[in-house]
Amino acid sequence: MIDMVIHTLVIAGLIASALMVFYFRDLLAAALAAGFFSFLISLEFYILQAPDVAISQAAIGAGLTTAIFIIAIRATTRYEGGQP
Amino acid sequence: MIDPWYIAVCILVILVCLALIRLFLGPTAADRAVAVDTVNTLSVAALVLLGVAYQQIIFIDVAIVYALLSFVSTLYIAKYLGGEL
Amino acid sequence: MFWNLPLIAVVALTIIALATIVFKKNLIKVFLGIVILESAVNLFLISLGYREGGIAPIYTNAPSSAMVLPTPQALTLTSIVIGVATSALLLSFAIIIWKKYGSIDIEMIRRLKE
Amino acid sequence: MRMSKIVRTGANLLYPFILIFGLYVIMHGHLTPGGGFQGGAVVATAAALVIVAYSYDEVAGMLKKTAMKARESIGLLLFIGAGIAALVVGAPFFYNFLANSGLLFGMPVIPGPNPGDLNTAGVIPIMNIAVGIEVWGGLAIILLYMLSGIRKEES
Amino acid sequence: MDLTSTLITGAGSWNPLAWILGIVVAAIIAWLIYSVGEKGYKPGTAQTEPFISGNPEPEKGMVHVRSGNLYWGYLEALKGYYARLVPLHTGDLHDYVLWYLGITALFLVLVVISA
Amino acid sequence: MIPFLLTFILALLLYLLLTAGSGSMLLWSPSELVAGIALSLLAAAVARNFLCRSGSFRMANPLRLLLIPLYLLGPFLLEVTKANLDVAYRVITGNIRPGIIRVQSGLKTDLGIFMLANSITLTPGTITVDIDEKSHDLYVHNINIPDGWEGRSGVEDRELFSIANLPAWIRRIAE
Amino acid sequence: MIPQFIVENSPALMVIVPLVAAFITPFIGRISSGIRSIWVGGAMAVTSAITLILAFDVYSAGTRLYVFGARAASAAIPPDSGGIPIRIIFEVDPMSALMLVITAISGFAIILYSLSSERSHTGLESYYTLFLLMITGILGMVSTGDIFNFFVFLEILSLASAGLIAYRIDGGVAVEAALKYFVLSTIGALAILVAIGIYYGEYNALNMAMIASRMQFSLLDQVALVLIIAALAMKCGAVPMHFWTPDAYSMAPSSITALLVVASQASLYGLFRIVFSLYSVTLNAVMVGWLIIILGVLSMVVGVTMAIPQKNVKRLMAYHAVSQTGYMLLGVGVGLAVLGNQPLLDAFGYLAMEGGIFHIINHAMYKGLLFLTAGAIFLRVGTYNLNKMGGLGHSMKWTMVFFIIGALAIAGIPPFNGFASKLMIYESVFMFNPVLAVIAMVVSILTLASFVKVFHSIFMGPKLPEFADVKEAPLAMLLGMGILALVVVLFGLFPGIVVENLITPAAHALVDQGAYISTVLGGA
Amino acid sequence: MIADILILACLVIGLFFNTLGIVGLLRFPDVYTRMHATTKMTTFGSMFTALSVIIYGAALFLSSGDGQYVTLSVHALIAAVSLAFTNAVGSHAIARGAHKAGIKPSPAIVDRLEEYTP
Amino acid sequence: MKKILTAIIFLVLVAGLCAIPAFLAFGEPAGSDMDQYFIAHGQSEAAANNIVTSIVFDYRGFDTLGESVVLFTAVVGVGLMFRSMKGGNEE
Repeated sequence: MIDMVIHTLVIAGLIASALMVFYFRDLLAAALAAGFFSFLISLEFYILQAPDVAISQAAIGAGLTTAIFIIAIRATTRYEGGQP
Repeated sequence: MIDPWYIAVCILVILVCLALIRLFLGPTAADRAVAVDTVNTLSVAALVLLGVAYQQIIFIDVAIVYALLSFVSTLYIAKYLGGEL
Repeated sequence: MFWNLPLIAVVALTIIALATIVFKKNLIKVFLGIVILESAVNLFLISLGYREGGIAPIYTNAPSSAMVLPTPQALTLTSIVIGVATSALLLSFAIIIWKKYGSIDIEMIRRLKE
Repeated sequence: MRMSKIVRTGANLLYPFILIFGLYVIMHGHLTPGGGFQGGAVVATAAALVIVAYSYDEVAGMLKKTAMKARESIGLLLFIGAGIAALVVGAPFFYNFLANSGLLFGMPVIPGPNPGDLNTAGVIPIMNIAVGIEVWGGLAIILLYMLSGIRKEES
Repeated sequence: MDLTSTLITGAGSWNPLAWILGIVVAAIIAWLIYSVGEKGYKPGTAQTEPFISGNPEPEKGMVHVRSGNLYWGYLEALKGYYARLVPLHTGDLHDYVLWYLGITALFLVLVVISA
Repeated sequence: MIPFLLTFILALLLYLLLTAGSGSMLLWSPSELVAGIALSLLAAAVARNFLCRSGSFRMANPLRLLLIPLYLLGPFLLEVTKANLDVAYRVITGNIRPGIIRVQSGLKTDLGIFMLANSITLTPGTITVDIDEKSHDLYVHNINIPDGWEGRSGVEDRELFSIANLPAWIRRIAE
Repeated sequence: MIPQFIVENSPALMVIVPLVAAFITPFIGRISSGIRSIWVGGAMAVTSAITLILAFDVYSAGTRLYVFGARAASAAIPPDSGGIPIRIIFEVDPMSALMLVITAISGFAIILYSLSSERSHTGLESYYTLFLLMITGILGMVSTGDIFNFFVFLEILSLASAGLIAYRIDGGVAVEAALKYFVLSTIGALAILVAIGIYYGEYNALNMAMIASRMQFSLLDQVALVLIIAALAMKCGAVPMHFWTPDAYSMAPSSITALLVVASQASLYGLFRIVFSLYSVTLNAVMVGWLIIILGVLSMVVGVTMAIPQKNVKRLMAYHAVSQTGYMLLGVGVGLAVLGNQPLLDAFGYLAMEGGIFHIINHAMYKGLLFLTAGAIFLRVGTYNLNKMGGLGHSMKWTMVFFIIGALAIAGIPPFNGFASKLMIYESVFMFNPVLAVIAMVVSILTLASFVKVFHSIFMGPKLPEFADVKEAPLAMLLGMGILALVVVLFGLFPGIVVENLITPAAHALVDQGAYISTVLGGA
Repeated sequence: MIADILILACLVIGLFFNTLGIVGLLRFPDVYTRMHATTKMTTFGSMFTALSVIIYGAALFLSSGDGQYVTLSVHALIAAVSLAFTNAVGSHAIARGAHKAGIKPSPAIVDRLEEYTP
Repeated sequence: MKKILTAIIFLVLVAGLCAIPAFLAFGEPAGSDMDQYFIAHGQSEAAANNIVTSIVFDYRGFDTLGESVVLFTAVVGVGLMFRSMKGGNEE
C-alpha cells in the first residue's frame, strides 16, 4: 500500500515537472525542469525494480543531457521569443 | 506494522514534491538550481533508504552514481549563470 | 484503474510532450519535448515488465520465483542511449541554425518552402 | 573561462575517483546493476567534470579529441571483435564462446541466489569493457565538439 | 536462363527480341535520314552562321527558352488547384508534425471503426 | 612517477572499499584484487596529471592522510552539528542578518584553501561565494553577521568558528 | 568456388564488413586521401559482393535464418524453451533478398560516384563513415526478423541520413532540411517503439514470426498497426506527410540523395513486411488496403503536380520520388485489398503486387541515376536552378545520355524498365478499379511532361556563353551512373527474366505468411 | 534492540533536518540564504539517514557475519561522503554563479564582494 | 479552423493512447514465457548473475552493437556539424 503512495507522489511530480517544461519561457528553467524530470523518472525506474535503467537514466539523462542542453542554450539564446 | 524505511522514503518523496514548488516559483534561475541541487541530495537519501527497504544491497550503487554525477549538471548550470561557459 | 497509474502517467506525459512539440516555437523547447516523449516511452516499456511484488532480475540475494521481466529493461537501456544520441545531434543542428540564421524560432526557420 | 580555484581543485580530486567508480561499474556489470553503458556514462561524466571546471583551451590540452576518437573506435572494434571471434571459433556471430569454458572469465556460476564471482560470464565482461571505452570516448567528444562550437562563434 | 523470355501480363506481352529489333530498325532509319543530308556542310565557316533576314543574331542566352516559361498555359489553367496546394507547403516544422499526427489520428479512427 | 603511484594507491583503496565483502575467506576474492590492480593502473595512467596537478607531494605523507578522517570525525563534526542547530533555529524563527564579508585565510596550497572553503560552506552559517585567486582570501556569505563585522574590511578565518579551531587543523594537514 | 564459410555467415558478414570499415575510416583518412578512397571503395565492393552472394543463395535455396549468438546459426528455437525463439534472428526471404540486391547495386554505384564528386569538400572521413553506416542500416532493416532490431537499424539509418543531409552546412539550409527530417523521424521512431511495447506487453515476444503466430487483432493491435503504418509511411514520403522529402532530397549531396531513395524504399519494405507478415489475414485487409491505395493515389497526383512548377532540379526530382512511391503503394495496396479473396488475388492481386515490388527496384535504379546526373551537372555548373541553365548537351554528352535513359524510364516509355512495372500496375489496377488506373496513366503522362521540361531547359538550346568552358563529368562519376544506366536498360530489355526470378518469389514470400512463420517456428 | 533504537533515532534526526531544509528553501528571502538552508541541512540530514543504513548494515553483519552487509555499509558510507563533498563544491559554484549573474543578496548588511574586481 | 483540427487530433490521440492503460494491466504481465526462459536459463547459459546484462550482451547482443553504432553515428554527425571549413571549396 505504502509503495503505491510513493508511486503516486513520484508520478504527480513527474507530470508537474513535465508541465513546467511546457510552461517556462526561460529556457534555462525549462532545462532545469527537464533535469528534475529525469531525476524523478530515474526514481520511478528504481521503484519499478530496474536499477540498471535507473543508473543509466541518472548518468545520461540527468547528468549529460542537461549539460549538453545548457551548452546549446549558451550557444543560442536563453529566452523563448527574445528577451522578456 | 509498516516498515519504517518506507515511511522515511515517503516523507522524503513528499519533500521532493515540496521542492518542486520552489522550482516553479523561484524568481531567478539560481533559485531553481538550488532547488534541483536539493532534490539531488534528497534523492540520494531516498535511494539509499529504498535499497534497504527492498533488501537489495546492490541497489546502493545507484545512489552513489547519483551522488557523484548530479553535481556535474549543477556545475554546468552555475558556470552558465556566471557567464563563464 | 488506479493500479494502472504508471500507464496513465505514460499517456499524460506523451500528450504533454506532443503539445510541447506542436505548440512551442523555440527549437530547444521542442527538443525538450522530444526528451520527455522518449522518457515517457521508456517508462511505458519498464512498466510493462513490472510484476507485482517482483524483485530486480539479479541473482544476488533473492528468491528466483518472482522477478520482474528483464527484457524491457534491456530494451530501455538501448532506447536511452539512442535518446542521448538523438538529442546531441538535434542540439548541434540547432546551434548551426542559430549561427547561420540568427534565430531558432520555428517560424523563422522556413527558407525551404513550396 | 575557468571556474574558481575551489571547483578546479575539487574536480582534480574527484576525477580519479569517479573514474575508478565508473570502471568498477563497468567491471561488475554482470554481477551488480550497471555495465558498459552506465559505467561508460559515469566515466564520461568525469570528463565532463574536467571540461566544466577548466576553460576550453586548457581542456583541449588535457583531453585530446584524437585520443577520445581513438578510444571510441577501439572500443567498437573490440566489441565487434568479440563477436567476430565467435565466427573464428566456428559458431555464429556473437556466440558467447567463453562462457563455462574455464578460460578467461569462463568459470561456471552456481545456480540460485549468490553474490557471484567476477571471473564468470564469458565474453560479457569483455563486451562491457569495450562498450564502456566506446561510451567514454563518445560522450566526452560530444561535449568537446559542442564546446568548440561555442568557441568558434566567438572568434 | 532464357533471354528471349516474354513478360506476359494480363493484356499484353513483351518480347525483348522484338524491342531490340525495333531499336535497330529505328537506328537504321535515323542513319538513312542522316545520310541524305547536305554533303557540303563544313563546320567553322560562314555557312553555319544563322541568317535572320540580315538582322544581327540575338544573344545566345536570349534565344534559349528558360524553364520558367515552359508550361505557362498549364499552370495558368490549373491556377485554382495550385493556389490551394502550394500554400500547404509552409516549411513550418509544426505543420509537418501536425500533418503526421493528423494522419495517425485519422487512420486510428478509420481502422478502429472498420474493425 | 610519484603522481602515478599516488593516484594508483588511492584508486586501489577506493576500489577495495567498493568491493569489500566480496570474498568468503578474506574480505576480497582474488579475482577482485587482480581486477582492482588492473583498473587502478588504467585509472592512474589516465588521471595522474589531475590528482597531483600542483606538483607538490606534501599530501603524499600517510600521516597527513590519516589526519583527514580524524579531522572529519572530530572537530568538523562538532562544528557541523552546531551549525545545523543554528540554521535550524534561524529557519524556524526567520531571524537572519545576512551579508557577504571578506575572510583572510593566509593558506597557500590549493588543497588547503579547498578544504577551508568546503569547511566554511558546510559549517557555521556561512557559504563561500568567491575566492581571490591571488591572495587566497575568501568572500563568505554569512547568514548572521555578528555586530561590528560589517565595518571591518577583513575577518580572520578562525573568528568564524566558535568551537574548534578548524583553520589550524587544516594548516596542520595541508600546509 | 565461394568458400562455405562466407556463404554460411553472409547475413552477419554483410553487416560486419561495412561496420568495421566505418570504424576504421576516420583513421585511414589521416594517412592519405587516396588510401581512404581505396579503403572505402573496397569495403563497399566487398559488402556488395557478400550481399549479392546471400541474395543469390536465398533465391536458389530458400529463406535463410541466421540466429545471432546461438550455438548453431539455424537453431532458431532452443530445445528447452517450449517453442519460442529468444534470440535475434535475421530472416532473409526473397523479398528481403530483393531489397538486398537493390542496396548492393545502388550502394556500389553511388560510392564510385561519390569518390569523385565529393573530392573537394571537408569532413570527408565523416562523410564516408556515415555513408557506410547508412548502408549498414538499410541492410539490417531489410533483413532482420526481430522487431526491436528493426527499430535499432531504423535509428541508425535516421541518424546517419540526418548527418549526411546536413553535410553542406555552409548556407544553413541543408541543416534546416536535416533538422526537419530528423525531428519527424525521431517522433516516428518513438511511435514505432510504442507499438513494439504494445506487442511485447500483449504477446511477450519480439520476434516477428512469433508475434504473427500469436496475433489476435485486438484493439491494441489496431493501435499498434496504425502507429507503425503512419510512421513508416511518413518515412517513405507518402503524401500528406511528404513535406520533408523535397527539403531533404534537394539539400543533401546528390550521391546521398540517391541513397536516400533506397532508404525510403527500405521504409516501404518495412511497411509491407509489417502489414503482410505480421498481420496478414487477421487484418481487416480491405480497409487497410484502401488506406494504402488512397495514400498511393494522393502521393502520385500531388507529387507530380507539385513537381511541374519547380525550378530546382533536385526539388523537382524529389517530388517525382514522392509520386513514384505512390505507384508502389498503389500496387501493393491493391494486392492487400484483395488479400482475403483468393480468386481475385489469383486474378490480379499477385500481378499488382509484382508490379509494385518491381517498381521498387526500378525506382531505386532510375531515380538514383537521375539524382546522380543532377549532381554531375551541379558539379560543373554550380547551380540547381533550371532557369539559369541551358545548352549543356553540347559539352556533357554522356551525362545527357544517362539523363535521357533515366527520364524515359521514369516516364514509363518502352524499352526501359519503368514501362514494364507500370504496365503491370496499370493492368492489374484496371481490373480492380478502372478509375485508379486512369489516374496512374495521367500521372505518368505528367511525369513525362515535366521531364521534357527538365531536359529541354538543361541540355537543349544553344551553347550559353556562361557555360562555355564546362567539361564532361569525371570518369568515376560516369562509371557510377553507367552501372545504374546499364541496369535500367537491362531490366527494361529483359523484364521477363527479372520478374520471373526476382519479383515473383518476392511477392509470394510477402503474401505467404504461413511460410514466414513456419521458417522460424518450424511448421507450427 | 539497541541497534533498532539507534537506527530509528538517526532516521528521525535525518528526516527532521531534511524537512527543515525544505522549509528553509521555501521560506528564506533570497538565493544565498536559501542555499544556507539546503546545503547544510539537507546534507546533514541525508548523512544521518545514510548513517542509519550504516548502523543497520553493521548490526546485521555482526549478527549474521554475511559479507554482503559490509558492502551495504561501505557503499552507504561512500554515498554519504561523496554527497557531502559534492554538495559543498556545488553550492559554492551556484553561489558564485549567482553573484556573477548579478543577483544581489537582497536583505544584506554588507556586500564586500561588490568591491572586488579580479 | 486549424485550432479546431489540432484539438480534434489531440482528442483522438488521447483516446487512442488510453487503450494502453485500459487493456494492459500494470503489475501482472499477460504472458511471460520468453522472460521466464531468460530468468531460468540466464545463469547457466550466459553465466552471469545479472539477467539484464546477460540479455543485453548475450541474448540480444546484436541490438547492443546497433545501439553502440547509433552513438558512434551521433558522434560522427556532431563532428561533421562542427568541422572546420578551412580548405576545400564548399557550395
